Amino acid sequence: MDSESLLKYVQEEYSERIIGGEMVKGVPVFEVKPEKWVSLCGMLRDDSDTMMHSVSNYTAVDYREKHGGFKLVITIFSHILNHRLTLETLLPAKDDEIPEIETLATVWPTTIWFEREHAELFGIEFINHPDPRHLMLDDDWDEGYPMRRGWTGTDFVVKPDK
Amino acid sequence: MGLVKETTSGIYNLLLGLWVTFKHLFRKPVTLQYPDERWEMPERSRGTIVLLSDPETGELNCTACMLCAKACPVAAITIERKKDPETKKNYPTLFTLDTTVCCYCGLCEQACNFDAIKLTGKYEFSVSDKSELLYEMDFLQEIGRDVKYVKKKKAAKKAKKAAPKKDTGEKSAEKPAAKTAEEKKEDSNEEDKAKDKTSGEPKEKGPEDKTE
Amino acid sequence: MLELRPIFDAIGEFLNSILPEFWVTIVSAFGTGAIILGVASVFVLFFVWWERKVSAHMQQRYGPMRTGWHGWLQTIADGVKLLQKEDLIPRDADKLVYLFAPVVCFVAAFLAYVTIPFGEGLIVQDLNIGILYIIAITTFTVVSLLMAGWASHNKWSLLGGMRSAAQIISYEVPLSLSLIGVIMIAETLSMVSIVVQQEGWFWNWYVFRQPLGFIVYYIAATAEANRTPFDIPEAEQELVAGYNVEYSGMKWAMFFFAEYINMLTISAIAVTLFFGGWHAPAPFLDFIPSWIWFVGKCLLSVFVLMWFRWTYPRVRVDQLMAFAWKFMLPLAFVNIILTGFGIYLF
Amino acid sequence: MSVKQLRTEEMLINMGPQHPSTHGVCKLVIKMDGEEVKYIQPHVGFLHRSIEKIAENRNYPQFVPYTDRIDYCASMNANHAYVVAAEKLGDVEIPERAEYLRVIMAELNRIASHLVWLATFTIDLGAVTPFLYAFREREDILDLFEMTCGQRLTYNYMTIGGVGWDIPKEFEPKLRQFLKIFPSRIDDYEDLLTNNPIFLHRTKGVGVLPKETAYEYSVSGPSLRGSGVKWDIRKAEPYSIYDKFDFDIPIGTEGDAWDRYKVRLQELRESAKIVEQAIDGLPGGDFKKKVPLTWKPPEGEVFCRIEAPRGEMAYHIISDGTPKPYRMKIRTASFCNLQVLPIIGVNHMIADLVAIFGSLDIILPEVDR
Repeated sequence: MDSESLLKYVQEEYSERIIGGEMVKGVPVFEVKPEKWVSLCGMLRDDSDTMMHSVSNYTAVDYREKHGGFKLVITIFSHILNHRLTLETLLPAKDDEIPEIETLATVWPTTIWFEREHAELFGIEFINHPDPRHLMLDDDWDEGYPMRRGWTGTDFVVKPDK
Repeated sequence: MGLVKETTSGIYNLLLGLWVTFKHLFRKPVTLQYPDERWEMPERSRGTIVLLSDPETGELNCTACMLCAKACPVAAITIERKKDPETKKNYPTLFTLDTTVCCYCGLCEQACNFDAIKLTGKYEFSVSDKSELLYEMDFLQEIGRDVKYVKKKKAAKKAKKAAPKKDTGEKSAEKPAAKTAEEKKEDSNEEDKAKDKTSGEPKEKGPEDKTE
Repeated sequence: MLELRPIFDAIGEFLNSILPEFWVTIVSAFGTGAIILGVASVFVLFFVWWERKVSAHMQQRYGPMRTGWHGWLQTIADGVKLLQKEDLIPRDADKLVYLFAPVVCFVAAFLAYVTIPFGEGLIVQDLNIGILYIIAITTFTVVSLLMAGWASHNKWSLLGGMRSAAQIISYEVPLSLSLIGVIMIAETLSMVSIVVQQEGWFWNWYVFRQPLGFIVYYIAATAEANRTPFDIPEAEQELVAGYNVEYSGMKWAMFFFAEYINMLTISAIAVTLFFGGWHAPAPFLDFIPSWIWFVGKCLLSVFVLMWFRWTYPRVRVDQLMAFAWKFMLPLAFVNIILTGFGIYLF
Repeated sequence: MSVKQLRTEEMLINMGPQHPSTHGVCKLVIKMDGEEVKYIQPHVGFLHRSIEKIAENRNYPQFVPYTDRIDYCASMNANHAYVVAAEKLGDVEIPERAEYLRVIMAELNRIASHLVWLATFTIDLGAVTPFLYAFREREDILDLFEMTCGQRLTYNYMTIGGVGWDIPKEFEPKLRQFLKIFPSRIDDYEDLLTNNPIFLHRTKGVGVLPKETAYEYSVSGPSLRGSGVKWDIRKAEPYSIYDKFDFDIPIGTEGDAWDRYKVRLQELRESAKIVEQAIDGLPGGDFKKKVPLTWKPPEGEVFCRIEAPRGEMAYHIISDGTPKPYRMKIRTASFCNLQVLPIIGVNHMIADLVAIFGSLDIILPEVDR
């Protein structure tokens, strides 16, 4: 399926689960309701017209200033049909709040490590995560969430501007 | 039958492997005996960073424009500058390169418009004390004296001018380092060594000349 | 000629003339022991250097080049370095066993040289059960490896020790059986007698009457000596270094020494039993001293072992076992049966 | 004591962080029943440098040297992934010569990277000699890189808007000579390994990665193709100018270590083919478009992926209109490929675990970033 028809197809088929969809640089991007996040992903995987077997990338973005929360962005694609799309969801959070969302590990096991990384670096809690340990940081890390904007840790030096 | 086939193909392939290694036994080794033989570093090698000086006056090319310091992704370069009241030109009073953080990316050389900073093919810069890796301006200038380079601007003109001067400068060794922009392929080690010696003397003289 | 036997005879006579018989025995025992030790040490030093050179040139490198001509002093320099190294003993190690493991390994490797004829008459003691003795004594290595693996109190070395026990005991069986063919033809267990029987042209060598036996012996012996492709007890990539992972300095060097000595041992046995021992391939070449022929053949065999090592990957432990029991053992039996038929027919 | 009363115990072993076969600093906590591995848990993060955080504090052109450090065996490809993404973000058109040079360098680096893989894989299996043969050829490629950009490992060659340096004039003859001898060198490797019975026994049927598992865990690159999936981003979503070249995608059938080995060896030949076509068709002209240090891409975000030697490497860059990225996510192949190790590695011997780890071609700085 080409991107245009994929955009239309998902918009029509899953209209109650998404907030909006648009074309960004040739790839369909959908804003998903956080509570429908996991179910939509599961459906896109199982739907024989989309067949989103694989995850290309899974990101968290700190948009607390701009949109008042964290965004999860997942790019999924199909090896067989050779198309991809991006799903976004906004998790509202202010300041030091820790937003929660259901884990995607039940849909694509590869997201286990991605979510472990997001959990420790961004401070997003994934409910029912099968392996909620730290991935990159020490087990006894207590300096907050390094990838959040404006984080300052003991060893962190922003490059001095000259 | 399968076993026989497997065994014969196995034996054949085992012998084939032996033949490959045996063949290599008589080939010439491809490695270098490092301290005795040395790799000739290519022109563009990105090793030790040096500050280049003008071959005629022996002064630094650097105008302390700060472009390199800004381009450096790891903030390894620190520059302080002053303005010469007579010529209205900027010159650096402090130029420090922290090679402990330097990643030899070459962005400073690309940013420089005045042929002041260059990454060279020198690679033996290990020291036993970490503090020695903080290169000061004088040191950077000193190790850059024998570096040949092509002027980005006015290259051809200068090269012609400097060519006759070069010989006299080297022989008399009175005038500081006549290492010109001339691009000659002088590869033999002995010549290089000779140059090191001759350039050694101007090293001390260079700053004196400047102050006078 | 350059035969060494007359020299030793002369020394013996000289000793007999100045000392009582009891003391002659003592002095000659220690003397031969020292000579064997010295000769073997020189061989080991040479093998280590040679292996480095062979591997280097097979890989288009130079190998050691800096100490002496083409680095021939490198092994000695390494030995001096190993002597100077701090001798570490792990805190939880079983100290006594830990200390004795390299000694046992070392001694077991050397004891085999009692019955190896280095040349015409150059043998410490021509035992009438020579082959049996060698088979018995070389198996001792496994005890030392197991001791080392167990006593180090390290999981990796324990795995290595266990592997070596399983491996060496398994390969002992086809190894012993492969030699039976030779014994059946020669009708003796004495090493000297077997060599004497192979006199004359090279087609008298037993390798031409026992090709299968030789192949089985050589493969099994490679496994016995822990050489690649059968070096699983010390597989660096899997077990870090296996049984000797906790050893350092001279203790480690003793294991190393024993490994290279074993390489010479298996080559010497192969030469003695299958390649006519000290005999020249043709009678007219007899003017070259017998010990040179023996050493030359041994070196060739050692080179082949090195060649194997720098060509092949390592087999897996279960495949190694399966190979021993399912392939080598039947082959050894087939060899015995064929030999029996051969003797019956001719 | 009867056999039933014999007590066996599983042994817990830390494999790494200092273990010769974990290719860097990866720790595998394994439970072993005798020689058999019953449970694997990878621990990563020993090399975590938070390059994504660094990216938020650097200008776009300044970040290129950091991409070198993500995958030090294939820095060119890491460069390529970043500059392609950044150019897509800022709609930068680059000269055609630069595209060709990029492809040449990227494919040469793919060869070099696969050679490093071949070297370490064979050494994992206990064969030392192919290691040095592979490094001998890699050395030739590194010489080419060094004469072009001055470095042998961290190239910083591709810049936003083109490439940093044009190739020197001695580059082409040397490259052609390399391409001439390279196929015979691959034949040498094949003679040494491919049908060697010991090698076959060590790799056939070891670490079988079924297609479905590969999909679920987003395995990419040669490891995926070894499982019989014809998926290569160079063909599926052609970036740069890969649609101009003629090459095949080798695939395996079983998905075992031997198939992954075969696929990579075949890719060596395919990459050499691409380099040959690219050097033949190399156009003249400019090689670089000046992009200032304070280059500001328009606000927006971009996700761009390329086929790196280890699989899919992708950059997700979010720009807020300033000279520094707002957020940069780097998706690396090893990060996903390593996740599959606990699945396909269990119920194998420890020696097989080493072989499987080697055959997946994990590189740790890429996992940790």
